[in-house]
Amino acid sequence: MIAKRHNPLPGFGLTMGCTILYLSVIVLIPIGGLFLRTLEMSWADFWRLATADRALAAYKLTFGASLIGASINAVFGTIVAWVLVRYEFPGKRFFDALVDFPFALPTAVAGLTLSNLFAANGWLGQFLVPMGIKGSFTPLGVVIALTFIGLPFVVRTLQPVLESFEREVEEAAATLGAGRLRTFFSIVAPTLLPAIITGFALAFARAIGEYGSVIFIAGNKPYESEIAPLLIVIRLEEYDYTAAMALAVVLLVVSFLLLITINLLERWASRYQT
Amino acid sequence: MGGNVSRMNRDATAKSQRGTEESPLVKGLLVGVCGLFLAVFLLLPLINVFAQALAKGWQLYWASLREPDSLAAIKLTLQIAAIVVPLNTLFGVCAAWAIAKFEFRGKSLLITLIDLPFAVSPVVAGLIYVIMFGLQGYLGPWLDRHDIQIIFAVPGIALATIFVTFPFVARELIPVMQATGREQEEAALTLGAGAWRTFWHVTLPSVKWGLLYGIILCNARAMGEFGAVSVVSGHVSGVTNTMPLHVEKLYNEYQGPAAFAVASLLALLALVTLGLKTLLEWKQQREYQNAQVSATEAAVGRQPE
Amino acid sequence: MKCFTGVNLKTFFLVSALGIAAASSGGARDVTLLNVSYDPTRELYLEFNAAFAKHWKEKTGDTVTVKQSHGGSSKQARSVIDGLRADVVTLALAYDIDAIAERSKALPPDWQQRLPGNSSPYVSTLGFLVRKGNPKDIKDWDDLVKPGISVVTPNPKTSGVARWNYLAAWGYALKANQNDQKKAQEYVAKLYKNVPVLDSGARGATTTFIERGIGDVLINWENELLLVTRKTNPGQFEIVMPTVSILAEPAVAVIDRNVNRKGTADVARAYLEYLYSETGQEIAAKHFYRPTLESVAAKHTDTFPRLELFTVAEMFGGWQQAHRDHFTEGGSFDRIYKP
Amino acid sequence: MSIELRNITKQFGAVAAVNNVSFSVKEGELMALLGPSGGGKTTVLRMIAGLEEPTSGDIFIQGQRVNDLSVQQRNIGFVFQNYALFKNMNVFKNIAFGLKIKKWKRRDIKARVAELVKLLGLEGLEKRYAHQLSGGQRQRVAIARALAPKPSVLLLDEPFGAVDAKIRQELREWLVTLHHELSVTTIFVTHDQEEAMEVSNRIVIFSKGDLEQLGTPREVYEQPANEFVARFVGVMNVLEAEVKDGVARVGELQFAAGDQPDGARLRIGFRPYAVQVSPDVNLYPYRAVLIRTYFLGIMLRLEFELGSGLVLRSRMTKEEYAQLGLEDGKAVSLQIRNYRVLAAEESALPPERQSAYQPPPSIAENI
Repeated sequence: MIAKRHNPLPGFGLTMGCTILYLSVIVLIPIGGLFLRTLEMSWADFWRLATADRALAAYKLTFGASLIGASINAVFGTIVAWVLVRYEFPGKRFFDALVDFPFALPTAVAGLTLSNLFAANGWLGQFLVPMGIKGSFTPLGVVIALTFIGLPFVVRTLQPVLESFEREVEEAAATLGAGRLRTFFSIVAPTLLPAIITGFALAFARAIGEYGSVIFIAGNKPYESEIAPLLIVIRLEEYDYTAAMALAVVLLVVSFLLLITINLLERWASRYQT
Repeated sequence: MGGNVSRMNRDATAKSQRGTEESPLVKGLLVGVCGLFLAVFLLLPLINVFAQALAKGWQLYWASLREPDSLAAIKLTLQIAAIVVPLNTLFGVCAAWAIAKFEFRGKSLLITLIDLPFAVSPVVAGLIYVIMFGLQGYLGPWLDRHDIQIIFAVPGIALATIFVTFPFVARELIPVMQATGREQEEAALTLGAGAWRTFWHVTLPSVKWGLLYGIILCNARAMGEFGAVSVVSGHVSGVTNTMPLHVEKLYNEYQGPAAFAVASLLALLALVTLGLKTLLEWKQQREYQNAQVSATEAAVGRQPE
Repeated sequence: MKCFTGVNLKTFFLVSALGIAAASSGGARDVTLLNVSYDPTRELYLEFNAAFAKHWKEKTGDTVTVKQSHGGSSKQARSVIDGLRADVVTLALAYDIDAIAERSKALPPDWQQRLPGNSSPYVSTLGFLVRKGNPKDIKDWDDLVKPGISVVTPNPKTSGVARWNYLAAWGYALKANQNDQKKAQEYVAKLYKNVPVLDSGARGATTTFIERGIGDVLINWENELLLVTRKTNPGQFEIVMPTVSILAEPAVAVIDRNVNRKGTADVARAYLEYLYSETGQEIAAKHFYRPTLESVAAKHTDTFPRLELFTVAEMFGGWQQAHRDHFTEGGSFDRIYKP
Repeated sequence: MSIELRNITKQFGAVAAVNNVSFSVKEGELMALLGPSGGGKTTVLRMIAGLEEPTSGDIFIQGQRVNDLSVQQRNIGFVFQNYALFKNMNVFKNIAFGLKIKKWKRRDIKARVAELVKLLGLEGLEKRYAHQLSGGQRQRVAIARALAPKPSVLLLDEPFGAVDAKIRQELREWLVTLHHELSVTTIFVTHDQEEAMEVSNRIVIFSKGDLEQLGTPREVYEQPANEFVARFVGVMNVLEAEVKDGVARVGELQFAAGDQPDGARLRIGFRPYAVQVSPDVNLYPYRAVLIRTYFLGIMLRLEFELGSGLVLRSRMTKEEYAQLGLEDGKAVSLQIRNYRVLAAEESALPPERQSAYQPPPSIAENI
């Protein structure tokens, strides 16, 4: 990697060298190790392990619950971002700061308190469980945990976009006779959509890998409430390294593809910028 | 990701916006939905941690925290953060400098690679170190012969934590450094300042809030990491149990209130993180506004001729 | 066996004494041991470690600190295989220690012959915990498969005790149906239909049952149940012992490679041997493990009722075989537990 | 009357952005709202549009009181300073938006958009998005969009603020032509006095929320109502003089002070064009040296230093400069032909006074 064009600033070689070195030691070589180890098994073996019934069930839950969690966040995150940017109400600054809470709270603590809240004798569970809504130890618990950890992504992606959204554009629509709903759907929503989708993708990506909060609240039953990262841990505990690695490779590839998608989304989101 | 949210336009919304505002009913409904959603998903879990921690009284609370294993876990967690945060900060500054101030081939690939730990499951992060350094892994036998312990010891926990918190500082700094551009540094160079001096006196002050912000997030995550550390820790009480692992251990030992007591410390850490973050944003905003005011004053001061 | 142990100890004491004499000017050593154990033994080893430290101090003048690591039995074994430097392992299953021996070669395959009673200093069995007054009237294994009964047991894929539970149920069904494997499988399948949560460990299952109020019956170690009814939650639960159950033989071993490296071989061995001493056995009994030393066991017959116990070896042909048949991918558990 | 404002006041919190303002705009008129930024002119425009609600007072559009009508109902065209084009729509869809809202038939929409595209010279750009247009093109799309639904009034907020100087001049001329063709009642906001004077029929001048003066460009220039208007419209030199023996003096300059007592301080204001210069050092009462000349294109700006060290600024055309044979360092005589004694308060402005000496017939009027 060589700096294109002449650039008078110093330190490119040094900083780039450090970056590549650090990146290699911490990320690239260990991940490379995983792939190398996976290459030791045959393709058929890999395929068998990566698509075993139990693994498929785990993917289904992981991706399904992540998808639902991210969708909930897309809807409510949009409302939250809208309310926080547009309206004044008491406690607004507090709620605004609180949005980052899932970023800051260790996932184990999140899982602990969420499972406690939704358990039959918890603050919410005591009302919900008699209604048949079992939050703890069910796939629903997985959705709850993944919604919690993904919550900041949509809000924080959308907020700056909404804040920099020119009010004049909405006013222009109003002077042309458009009502609020019409303005929202034909002018505002299309502008916000890329940010919402990006936030959704970020929440989704985060949810797929999530472990700490989920294992406390999910029942961890195979085929039912067992997420893919947990299955990796279980395979490890069964001394089944190859199966664990096969699953890990699947998750890694998915993560990488998601990252690329997110980068493309961000580029797409800025397509109307000059 | 993470997002340094600007609050610059807030004042603009203070004006009345007749004709482009929702009816009070819709407004109230949206605020209500937002409030309810945040209360159920954020506020209740937070309060619950403290309520459960103190459910059996302050005495038990203090006793759980003063237990030697808890103290050891707190110490280890601080120790890990003290190793991880400076290293990732240093790296973050290096990466941000190279990426923000220079153009080169493969830049977007590099950024994607830096982002990778955000998306990789912590469990996979732990696993790759087991494969690298475990006795059944690549370097394990060699390390074992030379009596070097990586996993199931502090270095392994630190490595796993570094991996997971790796992008925070870099990702916060890159956009800030890109936004400030190169002119300031070039100006300093033309004035004869050396590279180090330029960085220290010109670059760093202009990105200090972004840097601090990244450090705070990195620290919060480093102290709270569970999945990756769980895989490489070995769970030796008083030796390789970090606070989150200790929470799990206590929880599994029927010591609910004690588990929540340690958890409450972590929740407190989260609150402090949020507080600092809000403070930083406020400071940044104030600095920005001051700059705006003096700019307007300068503009107003100019008489039209 | 006993004799061998005794000789060993004597020799050892002699060597230690010489060592102390030689190093008398230098003062006593500080030794740290790491005991990698499984979930329900926390309280047991907390007390036993203190007793052993006192004993060792008196005998040799050295100060021993024993660090503990607890977790699911297999998870713990995996850590040792991957390099966790345990001096001794005290796990739920001989199978887990076999795995260590096989995969890391850190101890010889015949490790189980090195200590008395197949390296099981204390044994246990399984029982049922029910809520106060036994509202669902649970008496024996047959009651667990009745419709509407909710049974809490951990995940056999991850938890040692869960495998014991599984094999106990299977073994009961074999006995009740004249060794008909098909009928046994039907019974176990029915039982697991009644399981709402599969926790990953023994402790998690107990927490689920007690703290979260899930389930009508908890199947768990006898010691775990006694701990609940006598110590942590007295008066809220009752123990029901089935007529037939399995003899659980937790196993202990010194990890040769680690102790040789650290120079702790002697103290590690003495540590495990002390489990067989009267003090060790008393502590085990106090923490509701069935002592193997007859003299101690006799004193605790009211805590540990006699019941028909079968072993894994006689019913399933040993752990390796049992694991292959039931818990590997595609084993009986996978066949029955597939929604 | 197309638009009428009666006693309009707008408070933002404790601050009065617009203070008891009344004026009216005639049908087909092109009116400029002029003033420094923060003067309240944009707020007035937004109140007419219905984007802001007046705190008190009434607004009439074509005789109808519109205070209670929402923006959507007022049928006005509004062009925003930054154009506020819909970024997610192309030029065609931007222009058609208002027509779609009004449920025009598709054929009619097509025809109307085509008409506007032609009128505004946007042919071939229909499929482009805002980020693919130049500043001037965006401006014209914004105007086309505002005009499409045939509004009763067209309101433009700083329409030329965001384009560069050269295009601004073209756009001004083009706006005048357009207005001439459509003769729709138009109000535009500007802080550029030259722009206001060049484009509009009449000018309303605002300062700090107050209406300072309303009049034709010539009226506000020649008969400013107060010092603010005088200084804002055109350029004014202001000197501070002290009265002694009925004469106000600053350096060697003297001005009749009327009945002001000795020791009173007066402020004297005059336009740069009011300074008359002659190469004949004896023609006018004051001696001075030309110390510096600035070329501003067709006009020149000159600085004269009097014997006392006082520096006066003047303006003249290139022809005049040549005719007088001026160059830096040349000694001249000068006088201030027209001046005003400024009141201590920036309120009422007394009429202009003339000096005793009359210009020689050879030198042209140079206002």
